[in-house]
Amino acid sequence: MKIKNTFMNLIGNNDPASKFNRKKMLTTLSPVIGLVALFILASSLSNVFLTASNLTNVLRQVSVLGFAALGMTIVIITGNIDLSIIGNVSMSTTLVAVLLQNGWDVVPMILVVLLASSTIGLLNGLIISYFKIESFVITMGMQVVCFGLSLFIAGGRTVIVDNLAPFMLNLASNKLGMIPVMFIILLGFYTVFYIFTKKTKMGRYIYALGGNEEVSYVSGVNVTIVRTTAYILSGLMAGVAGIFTFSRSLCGDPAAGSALGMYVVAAVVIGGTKMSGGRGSVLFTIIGILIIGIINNTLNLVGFEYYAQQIIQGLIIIFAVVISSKKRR
Amino acid sequence: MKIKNTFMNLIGNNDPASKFNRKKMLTTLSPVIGLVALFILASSLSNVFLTASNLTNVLRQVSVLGFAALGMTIVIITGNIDLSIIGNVSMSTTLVAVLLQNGWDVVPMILVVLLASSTIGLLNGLIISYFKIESFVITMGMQVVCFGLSLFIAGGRTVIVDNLAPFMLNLASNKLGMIPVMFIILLGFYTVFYIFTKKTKMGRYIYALGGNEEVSYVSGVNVTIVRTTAYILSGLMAGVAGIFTFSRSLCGDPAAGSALGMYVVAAVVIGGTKMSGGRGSVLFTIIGILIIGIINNTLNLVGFEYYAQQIIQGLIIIFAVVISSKKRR
Amino acid sequence: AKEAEPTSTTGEDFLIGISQPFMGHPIRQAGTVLINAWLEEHPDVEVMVTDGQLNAAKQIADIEDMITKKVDIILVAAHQSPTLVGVLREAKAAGIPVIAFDRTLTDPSVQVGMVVNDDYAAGASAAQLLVDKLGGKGNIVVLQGPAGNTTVTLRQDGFLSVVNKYPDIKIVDDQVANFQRVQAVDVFENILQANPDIDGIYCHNDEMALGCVKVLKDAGITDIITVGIDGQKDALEAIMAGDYYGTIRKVVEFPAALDMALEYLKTGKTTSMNYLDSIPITKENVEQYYDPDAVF
Amino acid sequence: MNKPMLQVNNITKQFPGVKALDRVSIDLYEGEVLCIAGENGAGKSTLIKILSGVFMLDEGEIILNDEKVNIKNPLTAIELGFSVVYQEHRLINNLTVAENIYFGRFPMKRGFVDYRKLNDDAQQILNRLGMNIRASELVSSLGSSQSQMVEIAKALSVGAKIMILDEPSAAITDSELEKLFEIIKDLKSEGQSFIYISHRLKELFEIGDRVAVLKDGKLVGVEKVSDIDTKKIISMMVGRDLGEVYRPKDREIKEEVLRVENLTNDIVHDCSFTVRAGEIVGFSGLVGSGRSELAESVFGYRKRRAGDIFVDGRKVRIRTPKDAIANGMGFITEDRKTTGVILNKSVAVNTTFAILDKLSRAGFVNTREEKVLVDNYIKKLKIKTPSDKQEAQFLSGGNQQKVILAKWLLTESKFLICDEPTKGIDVGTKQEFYNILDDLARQGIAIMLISSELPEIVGLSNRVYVMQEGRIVKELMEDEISEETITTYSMHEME
Ligand SMILES: Nc1ncnc2c1ncn2[C@@H]1O[C@H](COP(=O)(O)OP(=O)(O)OP(=O)(O)O)[C@@H](O)[C@H]1O
Ligand SMILES: Nc1ncnc2c1ncn2[C@@H]1O[C@H](COP(=O)(O)OP(=O)(O)OP(=O)(O)O)[C@@H](O)[C@H]1O
Ligand SMILES: [Mg+2]
Ligand SMILES: [Mg+2]
Repeated sequence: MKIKNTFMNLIGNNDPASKFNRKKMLTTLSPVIGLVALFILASSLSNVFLTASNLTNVLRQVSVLGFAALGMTIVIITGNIDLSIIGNVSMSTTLVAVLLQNGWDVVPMILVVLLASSTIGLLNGLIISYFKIESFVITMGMQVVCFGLSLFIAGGRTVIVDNLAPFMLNLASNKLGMIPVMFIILLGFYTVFYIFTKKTKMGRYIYALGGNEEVSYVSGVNVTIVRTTAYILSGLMAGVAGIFTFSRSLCGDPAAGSALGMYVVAAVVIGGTKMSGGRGSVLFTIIGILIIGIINNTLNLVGFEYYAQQIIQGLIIIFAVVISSKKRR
Repeated sequence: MKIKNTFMNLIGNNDPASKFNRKKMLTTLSPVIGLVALFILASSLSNVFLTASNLTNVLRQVSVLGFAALGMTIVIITGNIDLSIIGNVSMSTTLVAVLLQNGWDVVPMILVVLLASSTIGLLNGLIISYFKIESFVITMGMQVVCFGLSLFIAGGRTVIVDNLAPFMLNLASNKLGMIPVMFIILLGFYTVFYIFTKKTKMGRYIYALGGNEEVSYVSGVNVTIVRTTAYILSGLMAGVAGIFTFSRSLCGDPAAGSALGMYVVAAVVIGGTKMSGGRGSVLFTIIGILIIGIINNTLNLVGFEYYAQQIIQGLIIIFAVVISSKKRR
Repeated sequence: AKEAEPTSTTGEDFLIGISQPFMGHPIRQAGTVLINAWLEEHPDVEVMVTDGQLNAAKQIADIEDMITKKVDIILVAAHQSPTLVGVLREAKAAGIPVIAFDRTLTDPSVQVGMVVNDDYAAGASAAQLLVDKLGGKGNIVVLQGPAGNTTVTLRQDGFLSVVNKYPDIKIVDDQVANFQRVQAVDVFENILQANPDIDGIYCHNDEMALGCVKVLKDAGITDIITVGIDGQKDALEAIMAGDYYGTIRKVVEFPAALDMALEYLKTGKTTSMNYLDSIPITKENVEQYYDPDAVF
Repeated sequence: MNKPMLQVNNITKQFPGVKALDRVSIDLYEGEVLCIAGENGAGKSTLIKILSGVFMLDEGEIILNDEKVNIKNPLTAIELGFSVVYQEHRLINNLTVAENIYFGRFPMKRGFVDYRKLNDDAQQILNRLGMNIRASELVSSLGSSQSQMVEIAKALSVGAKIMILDEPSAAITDSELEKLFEIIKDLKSEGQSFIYISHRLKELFEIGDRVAVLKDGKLVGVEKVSDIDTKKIISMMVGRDLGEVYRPKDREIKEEVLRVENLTNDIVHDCSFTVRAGEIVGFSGLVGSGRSELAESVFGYRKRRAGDIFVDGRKVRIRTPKDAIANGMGFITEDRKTTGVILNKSVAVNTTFAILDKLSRAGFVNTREEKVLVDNYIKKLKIKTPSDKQEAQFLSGGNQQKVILAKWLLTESKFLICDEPTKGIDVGTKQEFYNILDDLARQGIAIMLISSELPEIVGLSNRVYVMQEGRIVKELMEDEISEETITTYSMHEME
């Protein structure tokens, strides 16, 4: 009972007694069930899948996506969307490369990158709040702006860095046992954000904004600040994702973010967060990124024809979303 | 006065007497104002812009986008989104090429292509309605599936057609005076869809679905049929867009649709249709596609640096959306 | 950039349209640098450069815009060659000459000249380089560029035309990494899991090859031969360092293409219709091609 | 009571096409309950929203404790000491009851929300209101009356100097209201002031000190409650006398139209009942007794686990509202916003939405015919709107409700379910609606009437079913129906 309670708390339900919750638990758990099913499928399709080194691989590969999806989850919980993330990741990646190339130290470099990426978030939040427009096209426009900026920063080419500090050199490859350090850092971020969204005042306002903006407003909450906070966090995470993207390839590719493409939103929704806002949990986004990571890993391991890979990937995403949703009526 | 009345009817407002409507007219008209402003800007930036041949160009360049955006408008009015369109356009384009290559006549080819593209819409509609899930990720997954299918159909490479029927050969280049026939066909489609959405029962249901799905359901409307109709129409228009994409390049590029990318949604929103559903008009999407077409055309004519082009393009999209929205509170 | 007069009135001022398929690749940026340098020396010429953003429709529109702007000549590197047939015929009909650079055109009748790299030959050379090093047998992996892309098709076909002649060469995996280094890292890590006994890698470009090289280095694997195409500067550096086996040199078509254009505009003729050579570069000859100040 | 704490001077508010308030001046004294009455669209909610910072006033001034204040947004209003229960439901569905009650004022401990204190405090308020729900429950699992009570709890918990209640009693029953009034009286004696809006005039006399009457945006007058009676208020509101509200019930009751047997699901248990042609059957019970859920289950809007439905003696399959409508049913739903009106569609579109089949030829809507029908109902139900093209969201709450009535009356169903049909509707229109219902019954329509307003049930019903916790516990025949009997059976403890 104690364990169940803790679990129910984890999934954001503080009321374990009621009948509704068993049903709710099941629907909240469905992403986990999907993950397990995919896990079994993957191991039966490829005997390499379950090897330790492959699993390490998967964890490393999902990390960048994980940072981006964390920010996206926060924004989606507010009932908005942030398509600028992938542009922002590109911009941050090239900025990392250019700063390092120009001999900056790691710490000031990180600070400047995060400042720049958060500024993009700040702008998103302010424009959307001030003009009261839908976030989709605004952040889409911002994505294009960011791509332009990253081409500008990189001077149109992949930026190569000559004398890399060991810290940056090993950031992606370091491991703690079998677990990549990147992934541990990712889990750290998720934990902090989880506590932030569930236990702090601002976190609750973020949920409330997605639930009913009007009520937040008439209850005296400054919705502009809440929304902008969410976007700043999302920008910040795009910056972190950019730093790790750099650490994976050790160069600044101005199109780096486009590899994330649609996976960011897909991971969030597969994790059970509703795009209509107000519902979901950052923790479950981890499930979402793992599902996506395993799909891509397995498709590579099994080595289907490329067109078949696309078809299978699309179908599995559809399937995963279907599983992680429940009937409303 | 007569003219004004007709106009008010056009934008769906039959009550010119009240003061309220003048304000409403202004906000509805803001995309038009945006278009005019852009027009003036473009002609001042480039003396070529206002030449007849350039305007013909722009009309031809926006047509494919126009077909895709028409379908998207209908879906967005229902409060959903259809990201599969760009995959569907790719699929349709390659299908046109492969069928013609295999010696099919134009009419049966068109029928089969439209059938295939509508089937994608049908599947979208049914999956979303049956499982009651958000359309974003489902249609995103379907986009990937369609892209896989188009690679499959094309055999992974651009399909070249040897002996093209004159009809297909001239479809894109034919003109009526200065107006490309493509664009006239586009206007025809917009007119039909405008009448359909504004005057028919199903059109009302489509708007109502976006306004409040529960009310539709309680009032005895089969919401599955309404939503699926919208998606079938969207798929159909993707097929038409595919046929015209082929006619523009006369070969089947399996990635053809990706050119539309984010422009489809942007055009719809710039035209004033709200992504929250229930509001907007297909007619104004024409303004949206023209704005996008003029931006791209002018950027080429003026010849900024490529990175500046991206930045400017993103900023103008943001600006256009800001203009075409109004403050809610 | 300032706008030029639509037509040259004095017969001295020229406007050259350059239709690039994409600007986000190092070779395109190198082109820009070389174009700008050339323009310094030719004050009577202006250029209109467009960015096809990796999509066919955008490139068609770009060329249409060049036609309406009445450029004097069009230089084009096709994103998807077949898609440009129609619009280039229109250019021809409008009296605008066309020169192909970097990539061949599907319908050569529209062009007055070309300065292109032969992607088919590059693929074949890369294959030969790899096969020779492997002694005609072994397991190889291929990383492709974006599916459906013409360059990809040619580099793949050229490659297969050689490899298919060697029955002991086995392609154990063939995946898409979209010409991107970051994606190649992910994809190749996975491939390496499933195929521990790889002998060689063929990548459609250096960017992806360098991604693979990084993965191999991280994994401490030294006995896998990596081959790519392009010969960009950091690829040559990796070859010198011994991390990367070899690549096929791709030549930036500028200023050659511009010279040819100007020649045509002034004389109505072009002197040569040449393929640039596909030269293999390995540790043996890398010094010869490495230039620390190169733009590419 | 010498100096008013709040003075509203000459306030004017213009909406496009409507002058919602026209130079209105009202005072509020410390420790008093000021009631505001007026027809639908008279401007009551607009006045409140100006005080609470949702709308900005066009002209006039607000003076609070001798100081002119500029209430530019809800936060200012809250800081100035206003707390409001709005007419439309305003809760955040995805948060818990406790979080909603203390929204914007969470108790904190070491930088984090102190959930223990939050839940305990909220539970105390709920208990004080006699509400049988847990503070940690999600609001989305509440019925609409329960969430209304939570809103009241939220406003009460603020302990604001001025509490404004805009139709808090719509769709809650007398026993809950009693609790609310007790609390108001307590707080009043501590010096708190109230502005109270209701269309149930009886309440004004129970709780109010003074009554202000608005008509068409103008103040008609302010009277001490002790100086006037219902009749006077009505004539101030409507401008004329209404006469008898309810007609005699001598309807001719014919064959059975609807029979429900053993209907069961998560909320409703084993319910059986019948409704006959020409009969109005009332359903009564406390908040949460499951009346709405029963209606929804009959109509196919809510899933049934067991039970049969017979229409005209034939067993029918009803799985969706569409099936119900095909079998001649109509359903005036309880919740305006979620199942009632399409807020961003016009009055006309909303009104004819359920009869588009009849109104179209070859798929095209006959707009000429539509306009005739809509205008007719705008007149008949006195829907206050600048035109039939006005979007529903710009109508006052009561006028939205009238649109819903019109929509379902137009369907000419042979069996009509009315769930709180007069919620938020002014007395004049209520009477008109009662007459329409009576006419329908006399034409042989069978009517199921759910209402929390007991006089309505008593005044209209031929029979009454009383519900408790999802079960029908008593059927009252016409001669047994009275407010006392209904209350007794609603409250009676089941063993
Ligand atoms: N946002 C708005 N835009 C336009 N008109 C409005 C708006 N809000 C209210 N109105 C109009 O102002 C008038 C007064 O509305 P208000 O909501 O104050 O009425 P009310 O007295 O509260 O009525 P009810 O008893 O029905 O709640 C109505 O005619 C209404 O149509
Ligand atoms: N959407 C829902 N999900 C879960 N439970 C619900 C839902 N709606 C209502 N309930 C439960 O159903 C019961 C009855 O709800 P409700 O208050 O609507 O009853 P009612 O008799 O119709 O009363 P009223 O008409 O006064 O609202 C309550 O216990 C409530 O918690
Ligand atoms: Mg009101
Ligand atoms: Mg009810």
